[in-house]
Amino acid sequence: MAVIKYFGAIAEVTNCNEEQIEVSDLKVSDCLELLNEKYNLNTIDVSVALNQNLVDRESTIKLSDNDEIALLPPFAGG
Amino acid sequence: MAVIKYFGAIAEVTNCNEEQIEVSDLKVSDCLELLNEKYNLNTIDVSVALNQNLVDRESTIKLSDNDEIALLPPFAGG
Amino acid sequence: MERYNRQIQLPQVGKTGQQKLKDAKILVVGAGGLGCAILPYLAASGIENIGIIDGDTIEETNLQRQILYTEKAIKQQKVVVAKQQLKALNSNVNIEIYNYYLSGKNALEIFKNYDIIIDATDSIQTRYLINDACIITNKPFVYGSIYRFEGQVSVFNYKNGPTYRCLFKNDKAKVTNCETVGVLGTTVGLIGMLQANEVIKMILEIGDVLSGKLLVYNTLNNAQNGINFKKSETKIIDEAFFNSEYKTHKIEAVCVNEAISQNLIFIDVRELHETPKITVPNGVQIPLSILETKIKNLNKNENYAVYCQSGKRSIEAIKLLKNHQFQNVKNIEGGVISMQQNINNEKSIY
Amino acid sequence: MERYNRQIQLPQVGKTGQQKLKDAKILVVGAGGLGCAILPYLAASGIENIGIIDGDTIEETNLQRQILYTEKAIKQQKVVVAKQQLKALNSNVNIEIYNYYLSGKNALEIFKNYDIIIDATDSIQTRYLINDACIITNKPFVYGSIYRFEGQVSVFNYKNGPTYRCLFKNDKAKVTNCETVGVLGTTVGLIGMLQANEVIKMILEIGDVLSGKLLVYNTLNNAQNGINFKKSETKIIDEAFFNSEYKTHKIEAVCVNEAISQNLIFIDVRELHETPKITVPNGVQIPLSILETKIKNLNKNENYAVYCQSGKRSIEAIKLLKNHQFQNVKNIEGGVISMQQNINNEKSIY
Repeated sequence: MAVIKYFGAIAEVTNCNEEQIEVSDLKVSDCLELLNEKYNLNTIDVSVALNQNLVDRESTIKLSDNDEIALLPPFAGG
Repeated sequence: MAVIKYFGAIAEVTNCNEEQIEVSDLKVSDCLELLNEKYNLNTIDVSVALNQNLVDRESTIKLSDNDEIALLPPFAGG
Repeated sequence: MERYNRQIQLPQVGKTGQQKLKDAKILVVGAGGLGCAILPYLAASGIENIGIIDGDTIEETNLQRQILYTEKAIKQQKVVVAKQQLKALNSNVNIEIYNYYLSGKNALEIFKNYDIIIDATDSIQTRYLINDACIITNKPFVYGSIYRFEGQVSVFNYKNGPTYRCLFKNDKAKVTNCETVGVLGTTVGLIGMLQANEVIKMILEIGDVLSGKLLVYNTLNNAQNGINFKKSETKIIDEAFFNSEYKTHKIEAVCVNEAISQNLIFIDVRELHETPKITVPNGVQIPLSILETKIKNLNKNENYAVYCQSGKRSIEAIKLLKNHQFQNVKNIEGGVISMQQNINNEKSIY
Repeated sequence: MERYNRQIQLPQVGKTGQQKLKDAKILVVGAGGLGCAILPYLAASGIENIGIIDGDTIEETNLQRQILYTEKAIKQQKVVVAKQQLKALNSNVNIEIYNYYLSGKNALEIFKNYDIIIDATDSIQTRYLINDACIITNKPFVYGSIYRFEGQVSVFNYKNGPTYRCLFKNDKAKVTNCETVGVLGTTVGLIGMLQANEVIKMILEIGDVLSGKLLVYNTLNNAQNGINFKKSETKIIDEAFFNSEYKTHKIEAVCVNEAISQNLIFIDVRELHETPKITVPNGVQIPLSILETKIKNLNKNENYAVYCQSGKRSIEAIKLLKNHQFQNVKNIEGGVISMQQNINNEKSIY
């Protein structure tokens, strides 16, 4: 299981700040695909971090148990 | 090895925000004793946390590798 | 200097540090929620050269979070009132005010006069402009931004470090930066304080500057997350790029709330029968089909925002106007459809 | 209500939440650095009943971080000026000011009128007083405190949750709360914003209140640490305890800077040959050996701070004065020795 953290408008779509998902054998890009399917996030531009480090959305890094993935949209307000 | 975190005036005495120390077989109270000897902290009133939870200074809980101990003095300023 | 005793006492400040604060030149882009939180602390600390750029005026709905402004100051220019207030706090501070919005035309010239640029705006488009102008003029850029109860803070382009483009690569991202999203004053105040703190750390050269690190703070549960990122721009940001991106006569987009706050005159180029009708503070309707014949009724030197139903005919209308030497005509992207979603309660135009 | 649109839009606020803010009654203890950060955001948010208690006047060295005060307001009462400033920001707010210091004699009576008590003081002794008065009157207590570049924030006694005594058990701890420790305005501002945020969360009943959790923020490296703690008071805090702790005629201690800011008259009861000589703004020297014969020269109704070399003879002198019906006489604990360490540059008495 990995922890997925959601921020800003993304967290409003998913309706939670974080959740656990099963990631055995998933690549970062596959994981995003899965989340896109689940929540229809496709339209929103997000940056993605794996264990507190920014990674490419297309990253083929394989996920492991206890990994933490963060979906970060830019914020606009001020 | 455990991580010892220092805050406020304590960090000024130890001259660092945190450090690793060898804790094999140490109780919390022994660990404090050790730090008191090393830095002469005796005079300062501190609260102590083990892994983010406040514990008694006299606690006999045995420390393990990767434990985190925090020494928290009250702050006065405002 | 005696007034600064309480900070000079800090070994990390001292008289040398106080002199650095005195000499520092800081530009705050935006005198809204973040600006109002940041500015008094910069002035109080003895930073004696502060620039403020904002073309906006004070509205009643600003007062809920923009604590530099009093009820009596409603309708006045933000930068003018901000300067008065800051001078009252610390008369030693020189405050340069720019009573207009940051743009590709003025950014480089203004930035050259400062050491650090603070982003206190509420527009992602402006953030790319600030970012790119900071790269060209070699200035660090202190970013702060809010979404409801969350805030982001980072420092870009610090000693040639990563920039906003390394964190958010897509500068055409469709973020709803005009949509009215609610916010509490305390959330804005907190993020502003984190930004002001970065400014002071950079000037004093103390602590760890948030370069290559994005801080995300959630005020509802006090969770703080830090994300590390590396320098990875894919575009070369130089003056040629800057000019083509921000200075050429391509059609500039504006959202309805920006247009209202910039006092643009709206031109509805839809046919007369089209609905829904949109009420704007200052507007005319001239269908595209007859625009060329009516063009003599419009003033070339005025500032316009053009809209149609979906945003296509308005582009045609703008090309026509530009061919007739109109200088400042902007497009409402997405037309009436987007306007209905985005019209900002804050401006109370209904 | 329209002025609050930007927060009413938040689903977590809404019109119901705005009404809660309007009705809330908040007391801010201390109108110094933390108070000046917190107060404008509370007033701006539409909290319409705010109390402020502080007996201090504004000094030039306050301006470096106490951003409610202008240069012109120097020498004026803090609470008076704070009220003027806040009324200008939001004339709807009722502000009750208490132009004196919180004490065992007035705390319970004042606290009864409020829903939430904010600690914006700089004294650990006062924090125990606030804590105990909050327990007796059943009010939550929003704690904030600073040491140089670090700050602590927590909410005590929230819905019968843990209190300050559960976190720091030793109420006789010798913390150097009179010692002048330097501080930056931005550090104070940040901690103040975290406190104000807790207040708003409690009023709106949203998010996770920092009850049973101490937040420690380091502004130099942006590290945030959270420490959990449980209810574990060893003393029963009831009115009997409160009266014996804070109301009986035991000898009250004061530190030199508090004594100066409270405009106490100093009495040096050492013999004339003793050194070092200490310069205080307002003082007399009457050796203990001749005090009784000179007592008629002193005014029973004045407020005094008595000191000797180490703090022992001053206690004897105070007993003598109390026997002669002197009402308000405090002891400088540790005498001249502690005064030399603690005299606050801020007061510039050298």
